[in-house]
Amino acid sequence: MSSAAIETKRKRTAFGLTIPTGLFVGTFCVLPLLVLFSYSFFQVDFVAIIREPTLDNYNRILHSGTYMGLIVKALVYGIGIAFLCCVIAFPLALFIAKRVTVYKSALLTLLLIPLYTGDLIRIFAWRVVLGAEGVLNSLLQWMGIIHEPLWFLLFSPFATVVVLTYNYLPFMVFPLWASIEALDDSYIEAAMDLGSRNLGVFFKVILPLSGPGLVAGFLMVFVLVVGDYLTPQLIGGSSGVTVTSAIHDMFGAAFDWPTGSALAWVLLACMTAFVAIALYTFYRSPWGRGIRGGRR
Amino acid sequence: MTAIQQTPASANLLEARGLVKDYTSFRAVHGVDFSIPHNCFVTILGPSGCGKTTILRMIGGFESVTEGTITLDGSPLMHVMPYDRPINTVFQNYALFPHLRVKDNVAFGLDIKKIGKSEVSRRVAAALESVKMTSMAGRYPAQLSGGQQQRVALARAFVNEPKLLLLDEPLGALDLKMRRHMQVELKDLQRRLAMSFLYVTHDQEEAFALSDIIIVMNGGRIEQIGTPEEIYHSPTNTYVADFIGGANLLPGELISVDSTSAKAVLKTCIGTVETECSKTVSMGQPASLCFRAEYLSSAKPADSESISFNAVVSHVIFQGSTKLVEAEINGQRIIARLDHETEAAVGESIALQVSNAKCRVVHGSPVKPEDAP
Amino acid sequence: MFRRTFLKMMAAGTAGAMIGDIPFEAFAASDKTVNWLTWENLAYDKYIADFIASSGIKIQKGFIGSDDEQFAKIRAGGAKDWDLITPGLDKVELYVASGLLQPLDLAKIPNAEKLYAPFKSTGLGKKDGQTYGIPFYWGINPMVYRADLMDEEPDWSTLFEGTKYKGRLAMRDYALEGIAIAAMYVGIERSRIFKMDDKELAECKKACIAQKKLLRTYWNSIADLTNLFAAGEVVCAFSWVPPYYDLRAKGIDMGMAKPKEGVIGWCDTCAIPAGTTPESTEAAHELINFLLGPDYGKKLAIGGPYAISTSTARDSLTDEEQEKIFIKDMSVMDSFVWKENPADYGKWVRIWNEVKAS
Amino acid sequence: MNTKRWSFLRGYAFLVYGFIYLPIMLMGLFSVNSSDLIAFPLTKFTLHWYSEILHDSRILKGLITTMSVAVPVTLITTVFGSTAALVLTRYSFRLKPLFAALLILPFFVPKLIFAIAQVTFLNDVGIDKGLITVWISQSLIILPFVTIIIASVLYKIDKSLEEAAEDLGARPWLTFRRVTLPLMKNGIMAGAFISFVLSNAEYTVSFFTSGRIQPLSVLVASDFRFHLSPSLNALAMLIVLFNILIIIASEWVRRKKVEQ
Repeated sequence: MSSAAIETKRKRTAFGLTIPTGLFVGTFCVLPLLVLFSYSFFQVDFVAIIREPTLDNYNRILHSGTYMGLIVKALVYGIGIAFLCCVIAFPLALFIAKRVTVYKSALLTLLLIPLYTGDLIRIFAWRVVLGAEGVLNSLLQWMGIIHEPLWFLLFSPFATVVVLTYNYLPFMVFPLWASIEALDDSYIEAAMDLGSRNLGVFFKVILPLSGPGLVAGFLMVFVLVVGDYLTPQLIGGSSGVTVTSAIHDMFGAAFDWPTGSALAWVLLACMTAFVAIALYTFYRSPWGRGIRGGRR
Repeated sequence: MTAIQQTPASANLLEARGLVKDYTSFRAVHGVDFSIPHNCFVTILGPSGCGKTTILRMIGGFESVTEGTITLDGSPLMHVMPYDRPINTVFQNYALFPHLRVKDNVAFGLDIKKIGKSEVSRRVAAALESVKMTSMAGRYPAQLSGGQQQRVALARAFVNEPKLLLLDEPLGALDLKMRRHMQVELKDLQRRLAMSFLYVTHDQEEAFALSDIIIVMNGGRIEQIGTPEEIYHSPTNTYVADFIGGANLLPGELISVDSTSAKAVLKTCIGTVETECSKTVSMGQPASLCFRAEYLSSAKPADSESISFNAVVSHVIFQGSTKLVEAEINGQRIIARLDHETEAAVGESIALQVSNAKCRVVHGSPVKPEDAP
Repeated sequence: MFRRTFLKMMAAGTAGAMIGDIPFEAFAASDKTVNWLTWENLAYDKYIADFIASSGIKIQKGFIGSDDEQFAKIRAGGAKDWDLITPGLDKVELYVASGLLQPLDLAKIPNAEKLYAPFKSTGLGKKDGQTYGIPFYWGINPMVYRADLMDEEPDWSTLFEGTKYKGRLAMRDYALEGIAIAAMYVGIERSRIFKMDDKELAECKKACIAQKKLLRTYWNSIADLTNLFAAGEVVCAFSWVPPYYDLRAKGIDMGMAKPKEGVIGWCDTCAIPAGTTPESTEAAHELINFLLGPDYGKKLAIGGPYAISTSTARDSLTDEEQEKIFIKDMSVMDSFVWKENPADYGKWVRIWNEVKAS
Repeated sequence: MNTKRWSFLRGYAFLVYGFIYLPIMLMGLFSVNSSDLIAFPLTKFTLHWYSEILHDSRILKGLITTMSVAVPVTLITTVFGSTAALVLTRYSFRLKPLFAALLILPFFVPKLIFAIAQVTFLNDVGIDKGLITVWISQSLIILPFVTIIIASVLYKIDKSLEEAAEDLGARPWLTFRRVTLPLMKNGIMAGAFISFVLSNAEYTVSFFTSGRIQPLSVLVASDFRFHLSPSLNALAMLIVLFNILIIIASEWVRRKKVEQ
C-alpha cells in the first residue's frame, strides 16, 4: 500500500470517529444555541414573538449600565474566585500528588463527595455556618473574640465568595493535581540538588511546570462561577443578583426571550473574549513558551 | 592508584560506613563501607537493582539513611538537606527544567547563591564553553539532542563547583559512538575540574574506561573494591569475575588453604593447581579456579609453571587479530582468546595451556549460564 | 477504585432501570391519570387521598415555585406535559392569548355553582363567555414578623425607611409584588397600581432602591423565608401566610400584619392546557370539581390555612377557622389589592433587575 | 524523597478537608436533630428523618427516574467520549481544533444559557420533553468531562504499542480491540464513573428539559421551596455515607490485593 493510501485510510477512520460525536454535539448543542442566537434579534409583543430581525435588544443591553455592570461583575467574580481557588488548591494538590502514596485515590474521591449532596442542601448548610446565630458567630462569641454577631458573614459578598470558592475548589484541585502528578520528581530533586529551598523549588520549578493544569483549572472555575446564579442568590443577600439570574428572570418571569437571548450572547461574547485573551497572553508569555519547550 | 588506597581514611573526601537502606518491604542496601578520595573518579558498577542508585541518592540527600553514616570532609551528612550539601547530581534523565533555556538551567544553582549577575553569566559561559554548548545557550531543553542535554546537565551540576559530583548512568540514553566520545570528555573534565566524581553504571567497559576506583555491587552488597586493573585481573569471587566477563571459571575441590601466604590448592577438571587465592577463600566453602580467556595459549612444550590440557573445540569465532575458541573438557566450557593463526577446527581436540601464576582461586561456584547477568 | 464504584453504581442503575416500569407506566398518559402542575402545599397526599381512592384516577404531581415560572414552563412547550395547571387569575389571559388553554366545561364542575360572588362575576379567567381558568383558592400576602424581636406592628414603611431594623428585613425576589408594594408605600392610587406610567414606575424604583439597603436579603421560596425567620436572620418580611402558622406551631412568637395601605390579594385558578386527551380532560374536570368541593375545602382551610373559592366547605368550619381564612366577613375582600397583570410586565422585570443590581 | 519539611502540607490538607466537610458535618447534625427547622438551637436526637426519607415512595420513584436517566447518559457519554478522545489523541487533521472546540462548547456555555437554548430549540422544533431530552441534554454537558478523562489516559499510552500490534499483523479494528481498548479501559471506567455521578447530581439542565419526569435532583429542589425538611439532609447524608462506604470498601479490597 502506498503511503498516500495509508494516509487516506487513516483519514477515513478519523472521519468515521469524528462524525457521530460531531453530529451529536452539532445538532443538540450548536443548533439550539443558534436558535437562541436568532431569538436575540426578535422582539416580543405581549405573549407573541415577533420574528422581524432588529438590533434593538443588543443596543439596549450595550447601553444599559445595569446589564453591562452585571457582566463585569460576573467576570470579576469568575476571575477572583478562580484565583482564590488556585491559591487554596495548590498546596493541597501538591500534597496529594507528592506526599500521599497509599490514600491518594481515597483523598481525591473525598473531594468529590460533597458535590453529590446537591447545591441547595449545601447552600442551606452554609447558612447555618455563617448565620448570625450560626456556628462561626457562636464560636467567635464563645471564644470572646467578638461580643455581637458579625452580620457580614452571611448575605454579603463575603459569603458569596466563601461558598463559591467552596463549590468549585475541587475543579481546581483535580487539574492541578494531575499536572503535578505528571511532574517528574527528578525536577524537584534537581532543584534541591542545585540549592533551592522549599519555596524556591515551588516558585522556580513546580509552579511554572504545572502551568497547563493551572490554566485548565482556572478556566474551569471561571466558567462555572459565571454560570452559578443560585449561590449568589441564596447566600449573597440583597446584592446577590447576577447576570445569569437576570437572564433567568427574562425567560422565567418576563417572557422576554429576545432580550434574554441577547444578554446571554453578550455574556458569551465577553467570556470568549476574556478566555481568548487569557490563553493568548499565557502562551505568548515566557512562562507559556517555556512550557511548550520553546516550540513554535 | 594503590597509593590512593593507602592514604589515611580521614584524608578521604567521603566516607560511608555501615550504610543500610530499608524500604517497607525489602532491604535495598545491606551495610556497605567505602570511601571516595579527593580528586578521584569512583564508579559503582553493578546490575540493575543492585542498590547502586540508592547509594547515590542517599549521598545526594534524596533518600534517608536507615542505618550507618556518611561523612563529607569528616562532617556527617545524613541530616543535611540536599540543598545544603556541597554535592551536585547529574540525573539519569538529566532533569533539565523544560521551562528554562539552557543558560538559565545552568545558572539555576548560581542564582540561588546570590552571586553577582556578571559573575553568574561569566561562570555560566565558562561552563557552557567547557562542554562546547555555548552556541545552544538560548535554546530550550526540548530543542536539544540527547548528547547535548547530557552536556547541559553536566554543566549545570559542575558550575556550582561541588566537592563531589554524582552521576547516575548519565550516558545510558546515548548511542554507542556518542557514549565513547562522552566517556573521553567526562574523564577529561574530571581531571580538569580536579573534583571527585561518583559515577553509577551497569556497563563494565564504561567503568574501566573512566574510573580510578571501581566498586562492584550485587544484591545490595559490595563484592569488591579496587582499581580497574585489580578488578580485571584479580577478581575476589566468581560473581565479580563473571560480571566483568571473559573469564573462565572452573569449579574445584579445595585441598588446602594457606591464608598467610594467600595460596590454595584446588583440584579441577584441568588438574590440581596450587596458586594465589583471594582472602575470602576458606576450607568448606565453594571455590573456583579463575583465569581470563586471553591467558590461554595453544600448548607449547609443557613447563612446570603452566597447566596443560586438551579440550574439544565446539565454536570458533573470528575476531580479527584474535580468534575466540570455545572448547569443552569434562563437560566444562572453556573460552580461549588465541592468536588468529592458531588452528582450531570444530569437533577436534586442541591442546591449551595457562600459566600457573595467571590462575587464581576465588570464592564461590561458577555462575550457571542461565543465572548470568 | 473508580472501577469498583462504577460497577456497583452500574449494577444499581441497571436494577433501577429494570424495575423502572413503575414510573413509566404512570408517565404514559393512561386514561385515568391527571398530570397536575401546582403548588406543593395544595397537593398533599392527605388532601387528595380520598379522591384517588373513590375516582380511581391517578395523580402525578409537579410543583412550581412562582406564577411566572409556571407560565414560562407552559409557554415553552410544557402544555403537552400537564393535564391540569394552577395559574394565577391575573395570568390566565396570558395563557389564553398564547392559545395554551382549552375552555372548561362547567357542566362537569357542579361545585362551580357555589363560587363566591366576586369570583363568579369576575371577568378575569374568561374570554368570549368561556371560562378558561376557574378560581380555585385565594388569600393574601401579608407582612409576617417576629413578634418577640419587634416592638410594634410593622407596616409597609417598615420595609422602606428607618434604621431600626436595617439589615433584618426581607422582601420577596419577585418583580410584580416588589414593585406593587413600593407603589402602595409611595401612595399610588390602588386602581392604578398595575397600570402605572413610567413616571410612577420611576418613583417606585427609587423606593425599591432605598429599600434594598435595608434588606438582609431577597427571599426566593417560602421555605427560604421560613428558614430566615427561624434562624433569626430576619425579623420582618413581606411574606406568605404559611411561615406565620408554621413557626407559631414551633413555639416562636410570630406576628402577622395587614398594612392599612392595602395588602396584596390573589387567587389561583384551575386550568386545563390545550391538547389533552379526552380521557385526561375528563379526569381533570373531575379533579377540579373535587378541588372546589367541601372535603378538600375543609382540609385546605385547616391545613393551609387557605380558602377555596367556593362556599362548599364554609359551613363545616368553626368561626375561628373561618376568620383565619377571611371568609367570616367576606367584605374584607374589598380591602385587598387584587393582583393584576401589568400590560408591559417585561418592563417591570427590567426595573426589578435594575433595583437588584443597583 | 527526603522532603520532611513539607510536613506543614499535611496540616494544611487537614484544614482544607475540614473546610470541605464542615457543611457536610452540619448536614449530619441536623439530620439527627428532632426539630424540623434547620437552625440552632439543637433540640434532641432522632432518627425520624431517616425513617421518613426511607419510607417516602416519591423518593424511591425519583431514585428510579434518576437511574433511568443516569444509566443511558453514562452509556452515551462513554461511547461518544471514547471515540472523541481517540480522535483527539490518535489522529490529526486540519479541523481537529474545531472538533475540540465543539466538544468543549457545552461546558463553556453557562448551564442556564445552555438549558434555555435547549428549551427554545425543543419548543421551536416541537419535540416533547421527557426522558430522551434529558438524556441528550445531560449527555452534552457531561461529555466534555468524560472526553477529557479518557483522553488524558490515552495521551499517556505509548503510541508505539499500537504500532507494534500493527507491525505484528493486526488490522486496525483488531489493534483497537486487543491493544488500545484494554489500555484505555481504566480511563473509560473513570469516565463512566464521573458521568454517572454528574448525571445524578445534575439539576439546572434537567429541570428545564425533563418535562414532567422528575429525577431526584429536581424533586429535592422542588421540595426545598415549601419545606426545608431535615429529611433532605438525611437523604444527603445517606448519599455521602454510601460513597464513603464505597471508598472504605475499595481501599480494603486494594489492601488485600497488595498483601497477597
